[in-house]
Amino acid sequence: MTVDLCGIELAHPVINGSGTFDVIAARRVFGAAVDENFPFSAFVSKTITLEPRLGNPPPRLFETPAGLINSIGLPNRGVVGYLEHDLPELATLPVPLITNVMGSDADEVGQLFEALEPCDEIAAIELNVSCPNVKTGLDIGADPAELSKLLAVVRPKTSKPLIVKLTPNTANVALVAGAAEASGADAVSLINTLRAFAADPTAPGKAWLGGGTGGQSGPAIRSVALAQTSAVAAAIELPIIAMGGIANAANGRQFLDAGARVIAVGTESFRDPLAGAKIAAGLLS
Amino acid sequence: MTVDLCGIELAHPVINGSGTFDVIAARRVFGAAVDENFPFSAFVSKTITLEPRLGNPPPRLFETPAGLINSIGLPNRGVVGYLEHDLPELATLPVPLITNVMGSDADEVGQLFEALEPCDEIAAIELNVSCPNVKTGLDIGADPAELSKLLAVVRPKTSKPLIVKLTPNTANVALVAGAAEASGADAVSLINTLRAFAADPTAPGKAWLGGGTGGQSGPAIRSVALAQTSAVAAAIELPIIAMGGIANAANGRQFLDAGARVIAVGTESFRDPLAGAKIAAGLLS
Amino acid sequence: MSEDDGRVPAPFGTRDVAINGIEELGPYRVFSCSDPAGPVPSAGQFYMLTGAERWGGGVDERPYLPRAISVLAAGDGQLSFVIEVVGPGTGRLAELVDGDRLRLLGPLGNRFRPPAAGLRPILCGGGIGVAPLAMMAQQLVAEGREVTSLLGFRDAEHAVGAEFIAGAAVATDDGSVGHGGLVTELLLAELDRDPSAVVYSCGPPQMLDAVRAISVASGVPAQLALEAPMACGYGACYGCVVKVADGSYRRTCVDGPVVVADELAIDWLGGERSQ
Amino acid sequence: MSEDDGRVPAPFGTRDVAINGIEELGPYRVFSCSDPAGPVPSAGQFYMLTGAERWGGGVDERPYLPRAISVLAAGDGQLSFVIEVVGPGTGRLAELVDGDRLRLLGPLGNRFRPPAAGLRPILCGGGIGVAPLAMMAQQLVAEGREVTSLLGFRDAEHAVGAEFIAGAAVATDDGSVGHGGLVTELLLAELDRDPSAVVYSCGPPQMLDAVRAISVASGVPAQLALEAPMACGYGACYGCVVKVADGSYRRTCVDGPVVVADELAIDWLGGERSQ
Ligand SMILES: Cc1cc2nc3c(=O)[nH]c(=O)nc-3n(C[C@H](O)[C@H](O)[C@H](O)COP(=O)(O)OP(=O)(O)OC[C@H]3O[C@@H](n4cnc5c(N)ncnc54)[C@H](O)[C@@H]3O)c2cc1C
Ligand SMILES: Cc1cc2nc3c(=O)[nH]c(=O)nc-3n(C[C@H](O)[C@H](O)[C@H](O)COP(=O)(O)OP(=O)(O)OC[C@H]3O[C@@H](n4cnc5c(N)ncnc54)[C@H](O)[C@@H]3O)c2cc1C
Ligand SMILES: Cc1cc2nc3c(=O)[nH]c(=O)nc-3n(C[C@H](O)[C@H](O)[C@H](O)COP(=O)(O)O)c2cc1C
Ligand SMILES: Cc1cc2nc3c(=O)[nH]c(=O)nc-3n(C[C@H](O)[C@H](O)[C@H](O)COP(=O)(O)O)c2cc1C
Ligand code: FES
Ligand code: FES
Repeated sequence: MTVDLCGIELAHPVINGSGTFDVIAARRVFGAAVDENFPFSAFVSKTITLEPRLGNPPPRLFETPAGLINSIGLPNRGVVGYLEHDLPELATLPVPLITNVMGSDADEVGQLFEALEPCDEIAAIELNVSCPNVKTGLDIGADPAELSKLLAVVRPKTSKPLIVKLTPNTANVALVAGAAEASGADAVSLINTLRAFAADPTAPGKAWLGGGTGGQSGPAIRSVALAQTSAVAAAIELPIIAMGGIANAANGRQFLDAGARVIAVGTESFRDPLAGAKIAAGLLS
Repeated sequence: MTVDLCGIELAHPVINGSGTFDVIAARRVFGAAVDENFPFSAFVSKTITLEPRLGNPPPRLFETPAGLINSIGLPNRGVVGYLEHDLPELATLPVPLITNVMGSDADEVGQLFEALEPCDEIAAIELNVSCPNVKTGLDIGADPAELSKLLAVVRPKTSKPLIVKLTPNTANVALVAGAAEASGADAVSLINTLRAFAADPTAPGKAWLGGGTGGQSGPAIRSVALAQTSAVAAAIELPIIAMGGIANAANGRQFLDAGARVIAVGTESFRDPLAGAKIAAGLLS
Repeated sequence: MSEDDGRVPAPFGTRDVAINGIEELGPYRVFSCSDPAGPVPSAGQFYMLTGAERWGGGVDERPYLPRAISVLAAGDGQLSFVIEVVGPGTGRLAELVDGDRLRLLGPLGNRFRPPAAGLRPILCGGGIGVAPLAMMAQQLVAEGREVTSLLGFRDAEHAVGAEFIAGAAVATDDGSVGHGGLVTELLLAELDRDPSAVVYSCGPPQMLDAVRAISVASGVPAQLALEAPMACGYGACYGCVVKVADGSYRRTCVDGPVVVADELAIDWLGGERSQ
Repeated sequence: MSEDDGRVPAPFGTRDVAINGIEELGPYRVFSCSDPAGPVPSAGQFYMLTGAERWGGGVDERPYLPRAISVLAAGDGQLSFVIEVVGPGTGRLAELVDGDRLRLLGPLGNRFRPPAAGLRPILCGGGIGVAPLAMMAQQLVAEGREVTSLLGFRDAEHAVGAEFIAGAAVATDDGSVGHGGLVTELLLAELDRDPSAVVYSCGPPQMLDAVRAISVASGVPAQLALEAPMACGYGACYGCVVKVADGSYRRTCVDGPVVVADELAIDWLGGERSQ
């Protein structure tokens, strides 16, 4: 069941979705068991930005039918804080480390890539392109041409395998994946959360979430994730990391059958921190 | 609670989603009660095309977490058959009739508009722009420029109020709604189903649905529908008919609060044919 | 059989009724409820059923939609149904206990037509398909008709389903009870003996297709009660179609579930998955 | 209180346990389960709970995520919890009956710290916030400490919750039981009498904020057990944050639920909705 992901050997095809598992917190809560029975074959960090971010004011969560809307707002220490505080702890992980980054333009992303370049502990970079373009209001990853322009500038700035995490909020994700492939990405991952709104149950017309809008995840989006995975698999040759509502091995198997090389577990880990391990075991059996 | 929709007076703000209630079949099954207690304040027909369509081979349905994927394939008698067979039966409805149409290009849509023009029984036209553009593969309604071009040609061909039913499978639905407004639409409706895939539980890698891909509806998509409704309400002045996973009056209220003038019930009617009436009653109380 | 043959309108909207009788019969679960408000259904008709509470929350957060279930017996304001658990919907229905509320819509669909005078009714069913046939048997016996019943099951465990129809001949795939082989082999033997018959059939698609083929080949009329995945049960979703002889699709819920064998397209099973 | 103060690791992964005791106490439902595999929790800690079967299928197809519930009492491999139904998650938990399986993760979070020598412990709680205080009272009494307990409730119906802590003084909003008014009025009177105390508090956000303000103004230390909507309970989702004094956000599940009053931002309630 070993899987090759851009030259990184993974023990099985199940990793975590960025921002849905914090191994540092998990070690505090569950102790050594986390490393002894690590649920994922690689660990993807939450999104790191150039500058520190506090994240959005609460409430940050809203439960929906078969899923969750979050508006966390990418809290992180910034890349300097990440390298100083988090990386030493992550370096001892029993699995390869993938660092997820986001920047609002090519300059920011380039700086992030350069900052990570010297760190041998980082096996690969995942670039989150769900960042809104300040000019168009669209996610940078919603438009194949915008993404090509960005990658043309930043791709040369890292020698690490580069995974582009696509946004699902686009008319034709296969076109965007094609642009990523043509512009030097080594893999793509999908889907990120669907743009969603949670109405305040107590105040008509108001947003519930402190951050205004949010992103839908969980089983509710699985069918959309499967459609996008199939469409991307038909369009490109790069390895695909697929996610979106995977809650058990049967779900995971469907994404692999649809053309994914690796699958990622996000929201289901909230229901059980061992979900990844259980899904991997289910796939093997 | 009376609502004005492009000059049509509705007794309450709840109508049906196209393709989710067949009043002719309902009369056969439930008899006169359907007209005596009609659940909607207007009736929207299923999508009518120029030529008759058989629809997709079965299976056409797949149940998902909190929703449904359908791949019905727009079976209909074609516009001539509709006018001959269905319209006389629909003319006796106790509520205004909105006829939903789709064409693959401006020529087809224009012919449809012209065919409906003489029928006084038809209070308004709803134009379904979720039809894939043969050249780009995108839905016509996914691209503001494409939609403007289409409407420039067809808008003059009908004197009836024109509702454009937007596709949700786009990067920025507010831009498309803006294009519809600028091109002479009288209202917009949203959301149609999200592009979705159902894997055959019995045959790895195969599509379950006879039509290949399908569309996700039901509570699973409600948060996405609310986000798109809010975004469109912030962008245009036209009345909005909002739908997507509305299952009770509280859900419906949230769409009205988000800026919709009218709400539509789709999948919930499958769970209870009186859902629309119950939701309308709930909104009034 | 697409005309409405005088069916009584169903109440418009769902209604909640209380379960007031549960019985296990091998792999089958029979339950009854009191439905004083509903019209009396006929054999072949079905209801869309939902547990009024906690419908959902099973595997993959299902069931979400109601499930189509044939009426097994009716009278004195009581309805009964029989369930075989195959997934989350039938699983939840089988979990319901006395006093739980059941949400139902119906009776829906058309029904088996009475046999023409002089034609001997043969009921030919498989597995859970026994439900509408059991009700048809009761109707026919009440009318004083003699009935031949042939039922096929996987194995002895499932063959207890034969108890729903008194005097039924049984076939099992594994030969553990009755004839070892297909129930359609029993049907062919019966028709050989006396072909002036009409066949009423319900069961797995492959079995129904065999009955269809026999009917078409022999000219013996057959009425088949079909199953199809249904979202609404009342003609709203166009999801439950079956391919008919002219190549078009027909809704099983409103123009069925009972169809005459030669109305079906020869390749009507094409779009079906093997279950 | 963000350091880990020697907490015992929770088992990694959820485990299913059987419910073996249910009790109704007015609007509250208390249930126990046997959890031989789990470490012994401390007052202030909580578990993420899910019904092992049929979690989901309620209003709006919820609950979907587990729910954070404080431990009320523990010992001899038994855990107990008390629930007030406010929505689909607590509703489903309150439906569980003896023998049902409960899925749990925990114990999670930090805990109330022991009172410094010479400081008199005052427990000040409201509504369902009585749960962690009841456990703290037991711990303190077992250590031979004298405890002052002040509990506020909406009305007489809810005031039966005072039975969880022997000898508690009660305030009700409507004056139907005990002091008519806020429990923080009782607290102020106690502190007036003897300010060399430490306050342990749990309850609705507005009450906790009043205790926070009293603590900050009086210099009397207070440990507040917060509530926040939680998706995971173990630091994975960053959803449960509360604003702290330096303007940043802190996860309630791993750096709480117990916080020292002056650690909170003055406007920590800002993002909260009135419940
Ligand atoms: C008119 C009529 C009468 C009927 N009468 C009876 C009766 O009397 N008694 C009885 O027990 N049954 C009866 N049925 C069958 C019953 O309706 C189905 O077995 C039931 O709907 C299955 O639901 P489920 O959730 O238990 O199983 P499902 O999970 O829906 O599985 C049933 C099959 O459908 C497929 N399938 C379809 N959609 C999905 C999906 N989303 N995920 C996974 N698999 C899927 C699978 O291959 C599976 O084998 C009748 C059906 C009809 C149409
Ligand atoms: C550390 C901790 C310990 C706790 N201990 C206990 C305890 O011992 N006993 C106990 O009974 N409770 C306890 N709680 C509170 C309990 O976790 C919540 O009451 C529970 O999660 C509510 O879930 P629900 O589904 O019943 O209600 P919800 O529907 O989640 O409603 C709760 C409130 O949240 C809001 N809300 C948030 N999301 C939504 C949504 N998607 N839809 C609608 N409304 C929403 C609403 O305004 C509503 O008033 C504790 C909480 C924490 C964090
Ligand atoms: C609480 C939460 C936080 C997330 N944070 C990030 C993030 O920091 N970066 C990112 O690329 N994706 C983030 N995601 C998206 C997930 O990685 C994943 O793409 C998405 O949730 C779909 O998978 P799921 O349905 O299994 O959760 C987050 C998702 C959730 C629910
Ligand atoms: C079975 C089915 C058939 C549909 N057919 C049509 C159609 O013919 N034309 C159309 O514009 N929308 C069609 N829709 C989309 C609905 O009108 C509606 O936009 C969508 O289902 C979202 O609403 P809901 O979640 O309440 O179902 C169909 C939806 C379903 C589920
Ligand atoms: S089940 Fe909906 S049309 Fe037949
Ligand atoms: S509940 Fe997920 S981080 Fe606290």
